Amino acid sequence: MIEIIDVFLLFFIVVCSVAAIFLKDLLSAIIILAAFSFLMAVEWTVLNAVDVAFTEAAVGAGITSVLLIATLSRTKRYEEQVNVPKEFAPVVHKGISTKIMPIVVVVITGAVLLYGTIDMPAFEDPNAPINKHVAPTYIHDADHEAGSINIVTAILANYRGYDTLGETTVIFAAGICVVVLLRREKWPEKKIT
Amino acid sequence: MRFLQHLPVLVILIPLISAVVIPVIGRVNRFACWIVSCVALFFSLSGSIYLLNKVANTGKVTYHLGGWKPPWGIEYSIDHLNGFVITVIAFIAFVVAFYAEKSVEHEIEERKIPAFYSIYMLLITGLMGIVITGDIFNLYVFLEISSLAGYALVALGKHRNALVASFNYLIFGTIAGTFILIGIGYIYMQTGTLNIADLRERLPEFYNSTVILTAFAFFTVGLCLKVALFPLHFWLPKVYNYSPSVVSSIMAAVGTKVGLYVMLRVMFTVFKVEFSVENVPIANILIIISSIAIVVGSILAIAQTKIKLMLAYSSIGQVGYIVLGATLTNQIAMTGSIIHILNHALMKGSLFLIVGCLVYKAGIERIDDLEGMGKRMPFTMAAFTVSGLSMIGVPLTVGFVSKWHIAIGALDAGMWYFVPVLIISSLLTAVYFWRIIEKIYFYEEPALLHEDRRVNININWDRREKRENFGDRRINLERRSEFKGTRRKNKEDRRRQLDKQWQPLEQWDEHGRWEVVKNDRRVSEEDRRQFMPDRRSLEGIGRRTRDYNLALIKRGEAPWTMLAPTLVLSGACIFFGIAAKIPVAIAEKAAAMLLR
Amino acid sequence: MARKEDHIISLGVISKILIPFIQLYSYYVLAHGDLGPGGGFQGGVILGSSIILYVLAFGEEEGRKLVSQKFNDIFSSVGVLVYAGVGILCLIAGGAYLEYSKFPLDHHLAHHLGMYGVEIGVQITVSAVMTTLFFETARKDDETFESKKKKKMEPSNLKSS
Amino acid sequence: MVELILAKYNYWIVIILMMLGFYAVIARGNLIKKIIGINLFQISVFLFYITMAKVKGGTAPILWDKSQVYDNPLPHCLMLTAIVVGVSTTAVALALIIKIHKAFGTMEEDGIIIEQQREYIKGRV
Repeated sequence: MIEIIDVFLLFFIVVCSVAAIFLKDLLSAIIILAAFSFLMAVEWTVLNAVDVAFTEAAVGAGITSVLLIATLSRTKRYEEQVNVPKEFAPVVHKGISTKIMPIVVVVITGAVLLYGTIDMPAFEDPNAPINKHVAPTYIHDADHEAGSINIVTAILANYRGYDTLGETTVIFAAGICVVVLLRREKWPEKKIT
Repeated sequence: MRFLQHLPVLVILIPLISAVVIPVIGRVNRFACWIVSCVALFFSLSGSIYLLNKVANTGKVTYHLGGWKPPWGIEYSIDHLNGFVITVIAFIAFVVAFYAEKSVEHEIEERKIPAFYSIYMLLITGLMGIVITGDIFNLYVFLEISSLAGYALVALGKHRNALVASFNYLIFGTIAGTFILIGIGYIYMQTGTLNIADLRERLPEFYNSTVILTAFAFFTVGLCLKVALFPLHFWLPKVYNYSPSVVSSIMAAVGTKVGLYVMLRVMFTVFKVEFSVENVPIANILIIISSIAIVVGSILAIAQTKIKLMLAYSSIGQVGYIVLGATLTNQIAMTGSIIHILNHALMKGSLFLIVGCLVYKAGIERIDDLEGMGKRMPFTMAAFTVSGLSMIGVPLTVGFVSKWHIAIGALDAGMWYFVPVLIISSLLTAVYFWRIIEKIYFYEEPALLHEDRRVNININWDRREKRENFGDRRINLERRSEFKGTRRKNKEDRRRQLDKQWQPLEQWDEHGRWEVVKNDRRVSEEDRRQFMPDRRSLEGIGRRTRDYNLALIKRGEAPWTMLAPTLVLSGACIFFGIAAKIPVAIAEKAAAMLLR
Repeated sequence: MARKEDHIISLGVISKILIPFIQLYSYYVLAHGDLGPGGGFQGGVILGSSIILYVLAFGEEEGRKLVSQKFNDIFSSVGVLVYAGVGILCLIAGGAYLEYSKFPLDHHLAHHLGMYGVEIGVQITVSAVMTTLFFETARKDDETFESKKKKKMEPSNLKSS
Repeated sequence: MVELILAKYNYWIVIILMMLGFYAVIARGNLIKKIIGINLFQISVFLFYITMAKVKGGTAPILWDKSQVYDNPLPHCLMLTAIVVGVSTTAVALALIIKIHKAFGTMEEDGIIIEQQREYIKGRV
């Protein structure tokens, strides 16, 4: 049963991503991206990653879309066809090579990734190395060693708490980078009348 | 002592905390931001020197964050390579931060200065965090901190092309980061661990697994993109060219070096030498690619007319040296490649700082404008000469030490055909540096009021816009403090605002960079008042456009806070060239450890 | 017109009713991080989005009255400081960085407190930064490329009086 | 064959998704499309991690009783961090796009190149 839901969800996810890439109307593309994120969150819930699904629903479908739409409101809604004047034609390479090159790169990358799956442990395999080495200890000890029933939180805030400090710093960095790029008033703000 | 025991984490933590505190301090005082960042980096520097010393004396230093044992928690492990690179980063970062104050004031909008220091500290935190950690996912997190900071710093450049350069950098940086994330995923899938030491132990049994091969391929491509190895270098020149001088110097000096460090770590610590050399042909491919990079980088550098672009392309070549030395997998060559991390950081750092001095003092960005600068800025130009000679690889400079080691290593490994590559690239480097050195010392300095150098400033006071005709070129100089967007009710406030608005011109005069001239002679105080009406009287005048004749006058050195760091770095080029034993001893041990 | 205003009023009323609950929920998510899904980050995002909702309903100026720029900037720093500070407290208590068990408390309580402290730090930073991101990104432009170009073209600007 | 498909189909779809995103990043000229592509690419990588964490018959890693089989919690934790990194990158990229649009009046790569070239020809670089 789960497999069927899984396959259906994945199918919709692929459809969404194709639509998000090829739509000319950026607003629709963004909304479809939000749908993609949301379906992804559902898929992760199916795969039992509840914390991640929660975060993705809040971030991917929420904040990212809001920011993207806000950006659109300050820029343009539609993708445009650029008319290249004659004198600039040599600068803007518009040959077949520019269309084919990305496809070649993508196909090669995908082929390498697929090659990697040959020796991969099977999906849901309980004997895969990742389920044998480090993780069992977390599952076994998290509640009495780290004091949290939710193992993900235990790892996040305790075992690998330093990573989370890094994560918080990344957020802070994003905030200050956006402020430095977009804010217009003087920084030590005075009252503007 | 308890405090010293926690030094591995404090070295990272102090810059991090200062990065967080600086924006708050910046609300009170901007100068304090500079002080705080310098103090924090000085602490990091002394801490990392202490750690390096400890490593040299007693061997590996480890620190378990959260007190959890390694495969479960995150571990900081410092060995010779780590300690060496982290000291280099802290040293360069401290010197550049000391240099930053005046240069940033000149090149970045005033209100962005606290944020600049904060992001700068985040960049350093990220870079040092990457180097010191012993956990591969922690490495990814800090990689992203440093990259985010890098994107924003590049975007602070004045020209609008800086934004595009930054965006391209962001796209390729993110692709590289995601590739690395995929690599981590594949490795983790097969081994179930994220700790580097643990990975090294557990990986050998999977060396023939396609999963691991793919992971290695993705790591290599991602890191090549990060360090701008030759075919994947396209984002780099514009980034260095359009970012503020401080930023390009720190990025050129240590930004790519950290990528190279990660490359060494992945190729020789996470995987063993046998894997990277024998199981996969990647090492052989990298040898060829890097030797092409060395030559092509040098040739492209010759073709440039802007100093910064030239240095950027030469960086591409220099990255090739480090990769070449590492992939020869010979102990001597590896030593050379590790020392070159320090050496190139010193040389490129000092060169970009010199460019910053030139921009600050004389507004020079083109190679042609350097004519006769030897007389006007003797110290700066002496530093330039030293660093340039070092880039060429003249004996008694650092450049010689690393090239010598790589060449001997190539001979030792029986690959004599790489020695000509090194010699050719040295000759090419000599070509593009000699060209400049010739201009500096053997050309007449242009006459004070030579026709070409006359500048026409057209100021529309109402719109606070300054446009300058510089010969046939037009330069659009931005104002330093922004006027638009704030409306002041109060007259006094508005007057103060206007005063600020006027400051730049005054300051230019102070530094002797521009002087107002009329009919080919300097303007007397009265004439000047005629040209620049009393600022009080400006109020209520309304729209007004004025033409000025300004002459470019290149005289005198940059202020000592800029000059001293430059001289320190270029002095270090000679110091470590003569006293090469100190870094070589550490690098030899690091190389032995990598090739174990 | 009247209909449009009605619409806005109802939006305002509904969001005024909703926002306290959303904020309460964010604290619930934060506090239940160790029992169920959730934690500091998710709580922070939810808190941030409640403020975003407020701004969407009442406009930027009202939003700025609720959370000023200064407030946001300072709190995005404070969160990281709280996180790092918990770690430093651990150092003072004699453990490694972020080693909560060295707090002079019951083992379980020490871990709980440490994790709560850390998560609160995350929540503060995340909510402040998310709000900042929204404010900065969604702000109306006072000058676009086109208007700038137009301004340059206008002869009245170039004339001297 | 069926077994093989059942064992790997999830990974294959993930790879297709990743490559779709990657294609959008490198092939589309519109900057916002590039950002959408990066988001697709990264989220697919996250899905890859989550997929590998699944264990047959496992439940979500929240401990209620110890006899249960649980999914691997570590990739979940890693992905929480990675999602945050992703949204931060997106935010900075969007800020850059806004500034680029302000400075160049376009969001298309070709348009920007043309604009840059115009400026270069004017000799103002």
